[in-house]
Amino acid sequence: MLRYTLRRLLTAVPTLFLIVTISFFLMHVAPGGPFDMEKGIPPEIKKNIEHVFHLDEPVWRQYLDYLGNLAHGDLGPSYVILNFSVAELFSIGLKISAWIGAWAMVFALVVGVFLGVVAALRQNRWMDYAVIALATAGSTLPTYVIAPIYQLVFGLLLRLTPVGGWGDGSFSHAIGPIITLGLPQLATVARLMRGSMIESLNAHHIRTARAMGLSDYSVVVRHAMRGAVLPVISYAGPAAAQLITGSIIVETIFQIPGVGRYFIDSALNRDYTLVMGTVVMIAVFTIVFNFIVDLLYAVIDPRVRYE
Amino acid sequence: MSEALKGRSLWQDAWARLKQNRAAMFSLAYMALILLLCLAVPNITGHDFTAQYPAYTRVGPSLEAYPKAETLQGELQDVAKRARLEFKEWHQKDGRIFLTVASDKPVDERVTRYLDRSDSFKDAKVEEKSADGLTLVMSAAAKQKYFYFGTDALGRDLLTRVFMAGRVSLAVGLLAGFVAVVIGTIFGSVSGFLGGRTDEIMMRVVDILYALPFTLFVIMLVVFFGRNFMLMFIAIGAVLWLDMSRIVRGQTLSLKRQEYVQAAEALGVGAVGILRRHIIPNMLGPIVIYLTLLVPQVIILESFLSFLGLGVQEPMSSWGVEIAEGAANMEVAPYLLFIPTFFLSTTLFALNFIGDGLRDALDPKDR
Amino acid sequence: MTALLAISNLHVAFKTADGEVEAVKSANFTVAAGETVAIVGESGSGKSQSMMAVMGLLPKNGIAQGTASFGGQNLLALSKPELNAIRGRKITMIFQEPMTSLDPLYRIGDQLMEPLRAHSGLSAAEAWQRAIEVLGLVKIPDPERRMRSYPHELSGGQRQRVMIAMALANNPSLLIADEPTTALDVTIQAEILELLASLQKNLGMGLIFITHDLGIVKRIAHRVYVMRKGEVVEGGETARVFASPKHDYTKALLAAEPAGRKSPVPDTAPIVLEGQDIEVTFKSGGGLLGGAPMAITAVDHVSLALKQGQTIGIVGESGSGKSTLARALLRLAPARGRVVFMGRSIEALGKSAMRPLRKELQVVFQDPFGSLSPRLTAGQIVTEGLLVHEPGISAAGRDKRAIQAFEEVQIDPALRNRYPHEFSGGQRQRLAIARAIILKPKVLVLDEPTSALDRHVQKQILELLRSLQAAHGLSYLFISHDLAVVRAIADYILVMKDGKLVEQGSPDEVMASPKQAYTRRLMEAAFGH
Amino acid sequence: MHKFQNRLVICVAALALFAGAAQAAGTWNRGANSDVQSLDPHKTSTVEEHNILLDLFTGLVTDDANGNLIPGAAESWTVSADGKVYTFKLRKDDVWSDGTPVKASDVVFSWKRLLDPKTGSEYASMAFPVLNAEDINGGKKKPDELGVKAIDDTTLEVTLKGPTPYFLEMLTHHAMYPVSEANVTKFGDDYVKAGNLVSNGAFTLAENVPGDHIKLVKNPKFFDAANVKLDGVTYIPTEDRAAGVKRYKAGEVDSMNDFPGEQLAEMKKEMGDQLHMGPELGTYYYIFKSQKAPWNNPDLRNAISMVIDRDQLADKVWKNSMLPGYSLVPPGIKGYSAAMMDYAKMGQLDREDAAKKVFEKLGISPSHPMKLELRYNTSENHKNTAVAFQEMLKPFGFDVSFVTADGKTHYSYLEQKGDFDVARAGWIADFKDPVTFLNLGHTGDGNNYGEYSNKDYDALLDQAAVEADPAKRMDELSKAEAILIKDLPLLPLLYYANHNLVSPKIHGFVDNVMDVHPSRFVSKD
Repeated sequence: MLRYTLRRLLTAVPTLFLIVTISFFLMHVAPGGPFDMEKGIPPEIKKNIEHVFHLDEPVWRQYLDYLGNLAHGDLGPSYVILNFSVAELFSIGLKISAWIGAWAMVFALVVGVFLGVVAALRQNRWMDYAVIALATAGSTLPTYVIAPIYQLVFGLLLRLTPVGGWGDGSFSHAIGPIITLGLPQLATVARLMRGSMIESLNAHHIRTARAMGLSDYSVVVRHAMRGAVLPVISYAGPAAAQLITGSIIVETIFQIPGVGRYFIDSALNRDYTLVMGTVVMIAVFTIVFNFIVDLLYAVIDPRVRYE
Repeated sequence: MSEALKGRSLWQDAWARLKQNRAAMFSLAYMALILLLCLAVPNITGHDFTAQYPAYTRVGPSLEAYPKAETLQGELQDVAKRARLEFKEWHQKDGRIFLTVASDKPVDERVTRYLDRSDSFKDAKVEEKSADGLTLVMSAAAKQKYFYFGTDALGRDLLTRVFMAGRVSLAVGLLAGFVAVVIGTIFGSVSGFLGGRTDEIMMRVVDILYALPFTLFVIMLVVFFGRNFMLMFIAIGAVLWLDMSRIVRGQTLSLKRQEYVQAAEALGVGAVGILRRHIIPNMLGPIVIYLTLLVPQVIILESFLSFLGLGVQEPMSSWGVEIAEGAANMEVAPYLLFIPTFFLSTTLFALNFIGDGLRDALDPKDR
Repeated sequence: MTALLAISNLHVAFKTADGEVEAVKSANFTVAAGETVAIVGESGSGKSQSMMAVMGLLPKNGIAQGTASFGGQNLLALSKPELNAIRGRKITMIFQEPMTSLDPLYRIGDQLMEPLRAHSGLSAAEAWQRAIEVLGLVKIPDPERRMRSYPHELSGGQRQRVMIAMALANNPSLLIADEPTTALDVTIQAEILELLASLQKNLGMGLIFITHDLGIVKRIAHRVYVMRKGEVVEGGETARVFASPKHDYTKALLAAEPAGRKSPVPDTAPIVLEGQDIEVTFKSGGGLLGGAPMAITAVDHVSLALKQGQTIGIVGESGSGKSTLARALLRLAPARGRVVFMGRSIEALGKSAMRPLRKELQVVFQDPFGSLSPRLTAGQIVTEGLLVHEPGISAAGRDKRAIQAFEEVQIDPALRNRYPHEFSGGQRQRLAIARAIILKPKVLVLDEPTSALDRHVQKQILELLRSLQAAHGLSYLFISHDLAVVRAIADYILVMKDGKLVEQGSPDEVMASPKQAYTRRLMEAAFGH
Repeated sequence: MHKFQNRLVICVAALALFAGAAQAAGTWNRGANSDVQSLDPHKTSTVEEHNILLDLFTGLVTDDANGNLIPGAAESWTVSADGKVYTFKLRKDDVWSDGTPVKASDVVFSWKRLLDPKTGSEYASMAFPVLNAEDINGGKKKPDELGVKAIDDTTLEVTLKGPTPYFLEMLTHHAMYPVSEANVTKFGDDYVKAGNLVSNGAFTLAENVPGDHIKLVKNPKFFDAANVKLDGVTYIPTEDRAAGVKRYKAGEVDSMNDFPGEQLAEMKKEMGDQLHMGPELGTYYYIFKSQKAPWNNPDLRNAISMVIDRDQLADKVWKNSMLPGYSLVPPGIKGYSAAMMDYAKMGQLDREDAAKKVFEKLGISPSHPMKLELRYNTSENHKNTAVAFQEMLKPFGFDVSFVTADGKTHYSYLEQKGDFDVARAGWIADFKDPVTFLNLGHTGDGNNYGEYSNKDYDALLDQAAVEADPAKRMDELSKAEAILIKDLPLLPLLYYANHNLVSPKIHGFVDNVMDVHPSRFVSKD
């Protein structure tokens, strides 16, 4: 197992390197730079600024510098949010995004798995159709519709939770983001779970369990669900990586100081270091979560062994 | 030569099974209806999808014709204001609207054009002019307009625009979905078919692309192709093929092990023949299923980009654009959100059911 | 004798898209305590479904009517908890698929203990003891260790033993065995049968044995029911039914045992295909960063020579390398050693150089459902080879050839526009043969061509093969695990085990005095003695 | 009994504490347009930071509640007769928030830092009127040569390149604010972090969480601390306007400095005078590529301008959240009268008739349409404006197509003088003077994207730059604008208006053209 972990780590390095390289050049071939704005800056001043940020050097040179700094764990300063380094921005925002994302994932998994199982057991009955309808609605209603509706209903009309902001970071501020972020995931999880549960319930070993007169609870929970949950886990890994690294829409609408906003804002601002930092962050999370998924597979399914 | 009986192919079987699936058939019919509406409605509403009626910005859905009696006063006042004249009085008689205006200078008779220019009136003429020319009475007929779905913030007919947007959304979905499927199929089948080291390297490429943040790609594409959204979605399709290539590779690998492929090899059939006659036809099922799931994905993606202001360009629209606009106007004009959301959601619903139905129909072991 | 389980007037139907399909029509069975009853029939005869109905295991769209009285209760009318009190405890069932019938995610011990604890209320320690005990009963070596194993760490035979152990754990009074040996290798089959028979005798329980194999019936059953198309056509004492079958179908079944012999070809017959020192190894594992790959030798230095008009039978269990050997000879698998076809050495030929030779070397696979491309019509499938080897033929010409080929394998040519799934198993195998012979090959490799077929269909296919051989002077390489079939069709036999050739000779030589214990076991499996 | 009394005392004390906590409502929760880029006055690049820096720092001169210039760190100043030398007298016992005195040398240090090329300040140009400033920033002269001298701790002498009548106005810009030399020397660029920052404004920095809030608390050492009523100010970025309004309604923010214009009518109904709208010093305009045929024809440019119904743009597209604009310099600068287009007062019909003649002469008609490519940066309102522009020109035979791009791409394209027919831009004044607008048409100016060049215009501007008499200068500028409006290389469409949403709990909030609202004059119930 240790060897396997090591090997996975080793393969992660070239992957990360390629991702950084592709993103870096992609970013730099895009027209415009971080200091092009509505009010043009006199060319001499712009030259000064670009010099300060080494943007006047050839791109390959900037690339090598970036790689060098990255190897030391230095993500560089943000070009747009000038008071902070990229690492500082992440250290502030990531814990908030991750907290919301993790709860959203838990919410999606717990409720989604439950609904999926119920639907599978009641296949082609009204309960099943209700879950399918909910799941489809969840994945077809855009977040930017759900979020403002939530704000309107729970924040303004019922006054149950704040409309937005992070405030002191209490759960009441997080509940809206968690629900809107989790809902589409919940829908997918429920669908996946329903499908794999139906398949699992038709498996031969379930027939054996029934033939042995085992209780429904044992058949469904112990035997059918454990195997059926595997596809959900493979889905949940990358999805969790995505949720934890934040969502631009949810963070913008709820005005949450997470890291999800940075990705698109920084790309549009050509805030090169922040974009690259986000790329690295997302890639690392994706790689780590895929690894966790593989480990979980090994825990749940004894046939899976890694050397 | 003996007369040959007709066989029933798997496709026909699948179709027969699909016909049993009420949700899928209803969805198919619904999709057909939506397609028809998208093609036909913008041409028959009598409104151009770009036409703005400043007098009717954000009027609610209604079956009655505009102008309505309660809005006429305001519109006539507007006309007077724009003509820089003083609004005196108005009344309705014999189906015509009479407007009296005044000024401290003699009133130019051309002012009737302001009435004609307005969205509500036509056929304006001068009825009466006071001797000093300072007061003028004009009359005009009401121009009847119907806005069954209401109008948007710029006073454009939502009915026309929603279906115009539908055209774009569906076109974008189909186009990008199709591109993704083509690339994914080619890449996946080549990788699976060749196998060995080639397969390993090709799948490694897919792994790396998977870990690349997808949104960055899309944003870069938006930056590059901002000019042409169709091109942009072709490019987005070119990014979305990863899942497809994995599915196809898996299929190819399992098909390659099928005895009928080995039989073909034993017959001496070449790689092209095997791919064409044995592998691709048998892969079409999963591909079609995936396409029906990919199209909604692209439509949602497009709406996400539109929400960020990176989607299609004016005066064109898409459901995503309409919904984003609707979300901004949610409190004052909820129908602007509700109507496009209804069409987007139901279409995605229908596509999902069709996809599920196709899966059940093409892969009968799941039944 | 009082019936332990009496099934009367059982109807089983399935709701499908095309309406209700009747699977079992007013069937009656009884089984007494301590009795072994066999239900025999071909696939689709409803023999399994009737027992599934009794056990309450029908799929959701299944409907069962009638009565199945067991201990005074009608099993078909019980609620789920009531039924759960009986199944797994008083009536248990084992299935055809030993590989998938155990939950892959739990240890053997957990799975064995669960029904024990559920039904007999044993403590964990007691259940553990009992589980080890039953594992011993089914002759699992080192049961303590096996308790901690996962199913995938066990062979198919062992898994079936575990299934039996699980079924016996609560001392049931009736065991239903649904084709428990079909998916196992022939030698293992015999062991499992023996085990079941001895357990039944020792424990005194009733046993219902569902099978398609008359040989098995003859060996273990006291009584037998014959089913066909959902109906019980005949029932009675085994000896009586075998001796004097009343129903035509029973007669046909009994007559379907492979019979006949092939006379050897003259020594002067020319050798068409020869393999010398064939060796095939597979690499597994290893990758960009994986460790050293593992090499498995599938065929270990085997030589053979096939003469014109000859049929060589290759016998062995799954994994013995017999199919791989054939594929190596056809140059479909990478191999070392020499392959000579018609005096020409072909082992070094490239793909395109091999192509013209493919016409002469044809193959028919085992699975008639997997070997026909599902989206092509039968006509297209049969004529595919013509596209490659006789590209000059017009579509009409190909159609004509297809008609000829269809006639040759005795299928109505009018069916040539149908799709494979519209044909029965036997017809499909005929199509596979038609596809091979349309090219007029010299050598035909038959890889288990009849194992997936019902007995009487098997017989017809063998007849067909014989007549084709006579008509075209074909040479056959006939691969099978079933010595009975091989004896009937081959004039020379090779016995393979673990990739090696362990024995060879004419069928009579090999059968009369098998030199190897392995061969003897194969014979026992095939002929039951 | 004693016990009971004790308890009562405790209860009352607790209540008092509670009340004290409620008193913390003396904090103004200000919804801000967007996230702050930097709190370093020398490194900001947008107008968004002005209010917050105004609360943190006090310039030599500063803004009052009306956005008018009042003495700040300097209590008085004198200007030499030639208008080139300014002598500022700093407050005697003014101190930084750490208690150290605010010295003239701090100002000298600050301006040198602003101009130092190594700082990379985007607003360095604010100091360019100072002698040698531009050369220092360009690396041609040493910082020590800057025309600023600390005569003593409280006397600062500033020598300018030439008379710059609007120099004092420029000093209100936050780039010119002094920072504490000791503080910057100690922490380097990190001096702006909460905990490090030392400032001389009415408030000091307590917390800075990007994307969430910036919390300022009252600075007891501020020279006018006695008159500061708020305990603190919290700036809360509300980038999503619609969500911001909901938070405002829920009482989570006390004010917003923008709101979605498209809901104006409905909001007016609901919130009445909580909506503050007033003209702002900003112009929304389109640019013609004025050297390129056919757009080099002033007649064509003017005819297009005549056809644009600005009332409709303001009223229907922008829902009156912008005002119709007929000049480049918006109204609101004291002493300046903007040069209006002569057809501003004409009826729309007459204008159209006049324009039609021009188009006919040029051979443009619906049957012979002319192509026009309009570039704009993606935004809902820019889009709506462009669509309206398209619709207005259509009947006259213009086939308007759009090229849109994100802001960065759009402006970098314009800056690189890329080719276009018409492009969108906007300009919001950094300081209250017409030149900030008029320079947009000066030959060679970085923001002259249409590359307009007119010698007479340049001459008038250059002359005004050295004109000492303010009245005369304004007159010259006005004349220059008249040339520009006649030539119309820029097509002014709308004046910006500021939109504030202010809770009735907030007092002392005064609308003004600079949209400047120092918290020190505000109180909250």
